[in-house]
Amino acid sequence: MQYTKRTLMKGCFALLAVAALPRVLLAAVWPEKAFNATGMSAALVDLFGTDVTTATDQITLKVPEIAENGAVVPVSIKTTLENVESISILVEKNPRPMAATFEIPKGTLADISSRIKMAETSDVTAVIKTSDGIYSTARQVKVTIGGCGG
Amino acid sequence: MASAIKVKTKLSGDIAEVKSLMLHPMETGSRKDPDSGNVIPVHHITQLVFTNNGKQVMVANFSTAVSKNPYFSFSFSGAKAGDRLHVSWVDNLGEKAELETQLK
Amino acid sequence: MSLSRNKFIVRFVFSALMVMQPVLAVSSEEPECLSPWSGSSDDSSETSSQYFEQRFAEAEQLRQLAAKAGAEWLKTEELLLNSKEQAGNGNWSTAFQLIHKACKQADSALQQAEYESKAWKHRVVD
Amino acid sequence: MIKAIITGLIFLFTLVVYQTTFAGPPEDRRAFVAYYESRFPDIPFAEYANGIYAIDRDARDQWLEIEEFPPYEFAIEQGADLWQEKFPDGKGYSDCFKDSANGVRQAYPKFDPQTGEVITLERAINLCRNEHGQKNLEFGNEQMLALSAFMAFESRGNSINIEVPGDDPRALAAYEQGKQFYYSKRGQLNLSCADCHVVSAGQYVRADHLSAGLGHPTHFPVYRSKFGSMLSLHQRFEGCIRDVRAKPFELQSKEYTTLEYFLTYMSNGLEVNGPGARK
Repeated sequence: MQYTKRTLMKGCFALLAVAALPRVLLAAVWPEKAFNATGMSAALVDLFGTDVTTATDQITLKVPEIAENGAVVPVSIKTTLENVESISILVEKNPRPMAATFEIPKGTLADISSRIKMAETSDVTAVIKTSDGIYSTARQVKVTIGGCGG
Repeated sequence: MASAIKVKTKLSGDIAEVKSLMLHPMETGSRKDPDSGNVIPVHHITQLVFTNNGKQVMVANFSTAVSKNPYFSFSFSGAKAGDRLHVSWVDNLGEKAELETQLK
Repeated sequence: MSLSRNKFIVRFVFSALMVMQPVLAVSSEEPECLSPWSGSSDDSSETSSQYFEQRFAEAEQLRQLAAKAGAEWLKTEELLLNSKEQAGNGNWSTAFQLIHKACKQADSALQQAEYESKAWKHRVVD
Repeated sequence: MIKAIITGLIFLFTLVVYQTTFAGPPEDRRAFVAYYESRFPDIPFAEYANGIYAIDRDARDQWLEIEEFPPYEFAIEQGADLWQEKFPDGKGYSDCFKDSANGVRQAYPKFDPQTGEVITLERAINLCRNEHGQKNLEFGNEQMLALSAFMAFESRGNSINIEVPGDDPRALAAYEQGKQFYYSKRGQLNLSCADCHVVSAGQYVRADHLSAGLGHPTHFPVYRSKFGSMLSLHQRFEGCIRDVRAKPFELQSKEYTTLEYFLTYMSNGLEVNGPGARK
């Protein structure tokens, strides 16, 4: 209960802050429910209304085979699919799988890179929403217990 | 004071490649302070917005699973030298930062 | 009859050893803290406390020697601090075990330092 | 005639004995480099400046991704700001560090013939501050790390050039102390620096590859993803010492300073490429 209240309040702050930024007029609402979902399926349903995605090889998902450090895993996603509306990164074994989602307006290329945290070895899934469907591709990233490091 | 956002851009034809780096702890809310043993409250960027000459070119929504000092890069078309690229982020505590740069 | 006499002798030797303890500690080659505590842990706390202080001091001295040689191990000091805490709570048997552990660590560290003072030369890449 | 030949032979013999028993720093370094050359024949000398990423190809790709926009850029920027600041007497860091416009990192640690001590870059920063009436920065403090990151950045591409003046026994003694430290086993795990980074370089320690000792000091300070902050070479030493389960020494202690002196000398000729990014 307390948790919900707190997150709700934070949501409000975030909204206020967005509203306060003069240049950011059209920023969409941060998809809180999808981000808080504790399972892949729920996260997808919250974001897209369905957890059914079409597997495709038209998405290039670049992730390391073995993460050097689970706290900083480089991820790059691009696609040859047309009319892309959004790109999302999900990590199945993370406590909350939805890591990030990017809205792609017309004119913006479906080609993004970021760095994410992974709690353990898991599939990393790139989900791309286009005007005619939801597509995905996944690759496993191994997260090991380090030795001494760097 | 150093800015909390760094941006590098590269124009090739009308395509601008944008690389950005944010100074932010991205606390998950499940980490404990090694000294006090108290849980460090969740603190993360929620939204990162890019506009070019006022037109929105990217909205990135982040969870706590984006790494500390987040990195994000993307490209957009229809860009030309002299365009004003504006970057801003807000976090779950209402903190924010912004930066404007010219494409070249 | 003979049993009680044996018992008496054991007691006598034991208390004699106890009295001589400080002398033995100085004169013997090996610090006592290197051997596990063999006394009974239900000794009156006064006796245990006396032994504890003695063995603690020995172990601490060894630790300081190891530190001086630049060879102290990571957890030796922590073991000693924990032993103090356990002793404070009257957990004598645990306290003595911890001292013994710390003492062995400090002793090993010293041996390591002594050995290494010559041995390192043979490892130099040439 | 015979006397002259005998004298000559004795002289030659002494020379040979001297060379083999008292191998000086240059001989040490040549042997150190040759060891890695024969151990990893495919790795060019200059690559060792990249530390573990010279050896571990898989990790290298991820490192290159981080280098696309490395988080240490914030530290460089902060360091550049600090560098510009003037002390109350109107002087700045550039007044202490001669030729700082071209970078000075490659010359540190530096033997100071006046005091007979080895001066690390961090200590030199503090000496500069003291000279102008400023308090020391704590070693390992954010500002110190930022300043040294900036100074490393300004020195990128310069070849490391540490001098151990052969005519000063104090310099040689410091070098020898560092060398002894490097090759001495310590801690509960009974491991020396060399056990991991010379003998076992390239092999696994749990899930990590061990980096080569050659090139270790070229890229510090580093941004450690693990901590999300900058880390000095001495803090890295501290981590290693703890990893072998020995009690770490103070930052800038004689132990770490002489170790850095020896280790950096071993990397002479490699390029400064700090600050770096590490896992």
